[in-house]
Amino acid sequence: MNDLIKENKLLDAVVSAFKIEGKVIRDRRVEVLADKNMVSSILLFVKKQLGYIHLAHMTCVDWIDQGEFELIYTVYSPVDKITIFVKTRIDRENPEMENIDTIWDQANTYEREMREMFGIEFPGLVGEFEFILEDWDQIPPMRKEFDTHKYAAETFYSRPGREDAKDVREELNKRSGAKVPDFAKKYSRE
Amino acid sequence: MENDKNSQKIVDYIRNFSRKHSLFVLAYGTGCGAIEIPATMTSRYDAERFGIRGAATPRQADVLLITGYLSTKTLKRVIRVYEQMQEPKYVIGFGSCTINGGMYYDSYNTINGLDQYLPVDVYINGCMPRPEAVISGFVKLQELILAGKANNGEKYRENLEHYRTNQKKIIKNWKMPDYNW
Amino acid sequence: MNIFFTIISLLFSGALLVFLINKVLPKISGVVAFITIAVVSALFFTQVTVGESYHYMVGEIQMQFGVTYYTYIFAIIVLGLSTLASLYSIQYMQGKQRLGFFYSNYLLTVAGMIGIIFSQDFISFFIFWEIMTWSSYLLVIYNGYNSSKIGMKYMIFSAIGAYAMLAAIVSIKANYDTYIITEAMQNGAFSFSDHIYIPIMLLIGFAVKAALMPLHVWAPNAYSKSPMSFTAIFSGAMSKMGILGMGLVLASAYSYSNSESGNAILALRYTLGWLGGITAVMATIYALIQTDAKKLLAYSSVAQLGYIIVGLSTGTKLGVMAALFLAIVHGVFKGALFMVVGAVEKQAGTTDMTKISGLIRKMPWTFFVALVSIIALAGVPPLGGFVGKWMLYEALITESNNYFLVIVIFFSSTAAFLYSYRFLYGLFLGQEETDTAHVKEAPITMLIPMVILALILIVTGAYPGILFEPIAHGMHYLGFNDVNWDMSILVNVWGEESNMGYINMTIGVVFVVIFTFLTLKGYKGTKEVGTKDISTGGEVPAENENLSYQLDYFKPFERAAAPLYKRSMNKIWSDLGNAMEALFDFTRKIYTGNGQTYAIFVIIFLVILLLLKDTLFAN
Amino acid sequence: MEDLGLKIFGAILTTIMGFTVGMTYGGIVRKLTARVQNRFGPPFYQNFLDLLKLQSKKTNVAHGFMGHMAPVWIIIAAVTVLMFIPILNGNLWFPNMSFHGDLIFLLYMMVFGSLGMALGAGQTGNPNSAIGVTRGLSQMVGYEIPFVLALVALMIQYETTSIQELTKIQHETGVWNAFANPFAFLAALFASLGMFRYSPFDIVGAPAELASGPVSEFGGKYLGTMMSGGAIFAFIKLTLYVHLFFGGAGNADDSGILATLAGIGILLVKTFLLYMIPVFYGWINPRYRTEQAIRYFWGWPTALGVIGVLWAVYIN
Repeated sequence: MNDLIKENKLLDAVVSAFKIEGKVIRDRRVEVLADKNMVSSILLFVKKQLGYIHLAHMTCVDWIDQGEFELIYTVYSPVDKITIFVKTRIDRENPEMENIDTIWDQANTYEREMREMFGIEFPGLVGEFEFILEDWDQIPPMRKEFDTHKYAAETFYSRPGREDAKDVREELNKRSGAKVPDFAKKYSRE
Repeated sequence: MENDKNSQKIVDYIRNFSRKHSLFVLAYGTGCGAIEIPATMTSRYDAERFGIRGAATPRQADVLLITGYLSTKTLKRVIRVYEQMQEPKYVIGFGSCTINGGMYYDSYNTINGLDQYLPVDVYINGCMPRPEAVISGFVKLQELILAGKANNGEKYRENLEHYRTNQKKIIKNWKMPDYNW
Repeated sequence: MNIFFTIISLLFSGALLVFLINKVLPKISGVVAFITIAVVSALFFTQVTVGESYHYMVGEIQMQFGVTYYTYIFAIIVLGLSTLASLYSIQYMQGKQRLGFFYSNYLLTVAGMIGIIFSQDFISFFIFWEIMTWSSYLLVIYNGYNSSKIGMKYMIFSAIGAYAMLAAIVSIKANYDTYIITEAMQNGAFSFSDHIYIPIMLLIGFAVKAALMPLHVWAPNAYSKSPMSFTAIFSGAMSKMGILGMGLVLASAYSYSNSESGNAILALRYTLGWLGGITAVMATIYALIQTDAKKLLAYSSVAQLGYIIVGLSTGTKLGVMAALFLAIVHGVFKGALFMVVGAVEKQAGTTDMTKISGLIRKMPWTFFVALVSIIALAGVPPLGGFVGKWMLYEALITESNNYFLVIVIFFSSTAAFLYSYRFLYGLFLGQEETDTAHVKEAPITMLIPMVILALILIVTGAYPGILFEPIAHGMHYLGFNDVNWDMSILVNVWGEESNMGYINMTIGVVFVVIFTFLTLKGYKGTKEVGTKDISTGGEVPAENENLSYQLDYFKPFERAAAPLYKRSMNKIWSDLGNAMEALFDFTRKIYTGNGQTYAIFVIIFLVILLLLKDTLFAN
Repeated sequence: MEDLGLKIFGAILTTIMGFTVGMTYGGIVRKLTARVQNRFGPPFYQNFLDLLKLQSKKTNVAHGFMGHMAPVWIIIAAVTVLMFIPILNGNLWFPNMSFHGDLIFLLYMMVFGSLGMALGAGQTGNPNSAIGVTRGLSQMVGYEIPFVLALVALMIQYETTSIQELTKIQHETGVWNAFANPFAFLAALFASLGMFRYSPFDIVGAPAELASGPVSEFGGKYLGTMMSGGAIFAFIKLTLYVHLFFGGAGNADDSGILATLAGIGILLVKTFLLYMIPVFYGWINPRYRTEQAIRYFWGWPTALGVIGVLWAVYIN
């Protein structure tokens, strides 16, 4: 159908401006992989030059194997209806990312959440520390090395009767006699 | 008249009868269960015919209705609200989250089992319990009240240390004012 | 040396004495002032026989001193209130500067008021009036520079009134050849038949002190900026001097009201009544948007004076009776309220209701006084305020046919509940702030006068007859005969009784019964908690978190009554003042400072004279 | 002396009757509201159960002296006003301490209760209470205007300020004031909408936004006492209206049992019909903001009241 003209134009603009690689995922979805120092300038560029004025979302993925956090800034343009993902990797040991709530105010909320949930430091971030969690003394709970199952088991009183907690999907398939699909096996608890 | 057993019995029966038939519910709408309460009050299920009506503040309320999961952060507020209620006061745990954590049983931030922290009179299980279930739970509570078995307010006051230890186990820095009790 | 001169000279010498004593030991100046006033009141209430009068000839001006039953009413207000206020003032003014200045002017003001009450001829009346005005002006600007502008406003309006009064007095002498007030009244100086301007001008002079629209703009600031121990008599007693004069003029005017000048007097009645009603309404709605307790009370006293003037304007028996009753009761409760505010100011440091709240546990006695006085102010039974309001309504509905004035008065007295509650809530109720934790109860010498006033209110509510006795005599002097009253029974024009004793008895009985019932039954289960233990949706309010609701208190009412807040008298007067300044600026321009110009002026003048000599200097 | 005994007995009888009738009417209104909303609804004696439960609470919390006294003030005002309201005119079993000018007295005495209520609510320190109180007072300033206009119209028309006089006049002329001065009656009717605080004028105790406003800190016996005071006040207002506009009830000459019962029956019928007016109006109306309510009352109701006064002055 449409041959992704606008998407490619956007990709070329960003890539040629910053000498970074990126790709068009599908129509109306473009992603660029940037270095952590470039991110703010890229965001400013797409906001001011290309009219991508809406920071739709901002999240973090914990790549524990590579020892990295991946931060994803989701920016949207109401004019040409394209969402661009600006992705960057930061070190997992002492995670620190520059604070962009000067560009978008709503980034402040996301950054405070990440600071609490992943322990990523945003220098110059305003707002008191306790945002969602109250008096939390463990490692940040969204990090993958934090075993929430164990923590819940030893912190909260767990009522007896859940020892045989099974995978619902497996149980259903057993009863219905259908074989478990492979993707399901991958997710099962055993 | 205190020594006279029969008259005391009669007085107690009258009191319990009135308590049974007039329950002011403070629905603490935590989690997804809160949406079932309006349905329960509306004209299809009409909880008011049992004398159940909403109360605006804990001072006026008899029943504390915990609808759904309780995060540790919310638990602190719920405890304060419960302690502001006047005796006799009842707690209804609503939905499987309050019973055993439900689908959040392994969450780092959601309690499993409300009765460790507050004395629960009646549990309504299900995820979510439908309004019929809610009404049946209230009817069960009313039976307990009429039988004079629903006196968990005193239990809470007597075993306050037990509950406090449980509460302080998960509410790390206990900044609750002491004028509640 | 008769009793009147003794009293007056006692006060003057006391003023001088205080001023001198303050130089050596300022501590006791307040005590001296209090003793002086106490001695004076003791002398007055024991030695003075009502009705006697002394004549003096100064040159060929005849002066006359004495006390009539009518002025005796006001003597009660002035002396009683100023005695208590001066007792209160000892502690209140402690540690303030220029005590000699303060107390000597204080005594001078009292002397002026007493002199006005004594003097039965216009000359001494005017002299004492001016003494009162000037000394009170000096007290208004006591607080220094920030209140000098306010004092200037007060001075200007007082001057307007004084000039009007002086002109009236001179023309009375010119037309009726007397200075004695009673003679002037008998000769019909106020009869509105000829020289209508005489009573009008006198009324203007009195209306300034009585803070009647549109001459009221000085009052709110002057009341709120002067020291509270003086404002107690400033608003409680001195404003009643205007009422005194108005009563004299109007009463003798109404005695002519079925003569050929009846229409003019009817017009005057309606004008005065509506002016009083509008004063009441405007002052009330301005009082309920104030955030400073002093300002609120100041506006409310303007409103109360509006009621009193309405009562006078009816010109009927019950109406004048209501006016005089309200005058006394207003003196009592407004004095008490200003004392309360003063106590709060002294203890808590401010009277800004947005800054302090929840003083009830700190100052329970002050709260009790405030509560009683507020109930009297709002006119809620069973206190004295209701009796006055009841008589006022009876008079307006049954005696004078001024029906829509009833609505105006009722509107303002219903809106009075708003600022009454605002006052109590703002100062005493609400959250207990952490920054008022140090506040203590007021010292005893400040409490005693307040509590006495509160008790007076309670007693007069139960037995208004106590006050009806002097009022009835005074009204007999004014020409209203057979005012029938009983110790606790009010009688309206149809001779129908309403028994205040029953009401209070009922309330008392029910109160006792219910209170015992509530406190005994299940009282064991009741526990008292602090104001931080409130249902805030489970949140724990921090210690220094301000949860009290003080700003934009009656915003919905403001929005609803927005048109009433549009225009204020202040602005009109200031515009007038600016216009006058511009005019004078222009006239100043003819003095160019150049001799030639003046020469030209002279020549032009001569030329004009020459041209017009036939027309000017004919015959 | 048995006269005084009879008086006291009658006073107690009056209080009990006012309390019972007020509570029952409240329950009936709840039932009817439920039926209108196609619900089954609570029994008509639900309010009594609520009151019994509230009074049998084991613990109560008061915020200081005024908070403790607020229900007392309300009860005092209610009972005192009830003493001055003629329940059945001229009936020996329901004596009342009527005096001439008691209409003005009632106007102010009714405020006495709400003033005490306001003071109690103020001392709790709950901001919601203070907001509710300010709304209530502002709304009161709103509806008092047409109400007083109507009353003044009656007072002028019959040149009396006594309720009994007004009722007697209606009996003699045989014409109810509702028809003798229809404009005043309409104004008073509009005022009654705000007086009973049903929707759309129930912003004072809006449960959702204000946490039930002034009473938000009162529970247990305090709330119960306030409930009973409110019930008595409802009965008072209804009886006052009936006596002012609907010719009262009861036969002034006959105080026999049958006549008394008949009078009570008539009174109940009239009051109930009158009570239904604000209730019906509330069923079909959403909630007004405070300034909207005040404007509402200062609009047509006040105009009607003015017309009523003019009617009283010039037509009669």
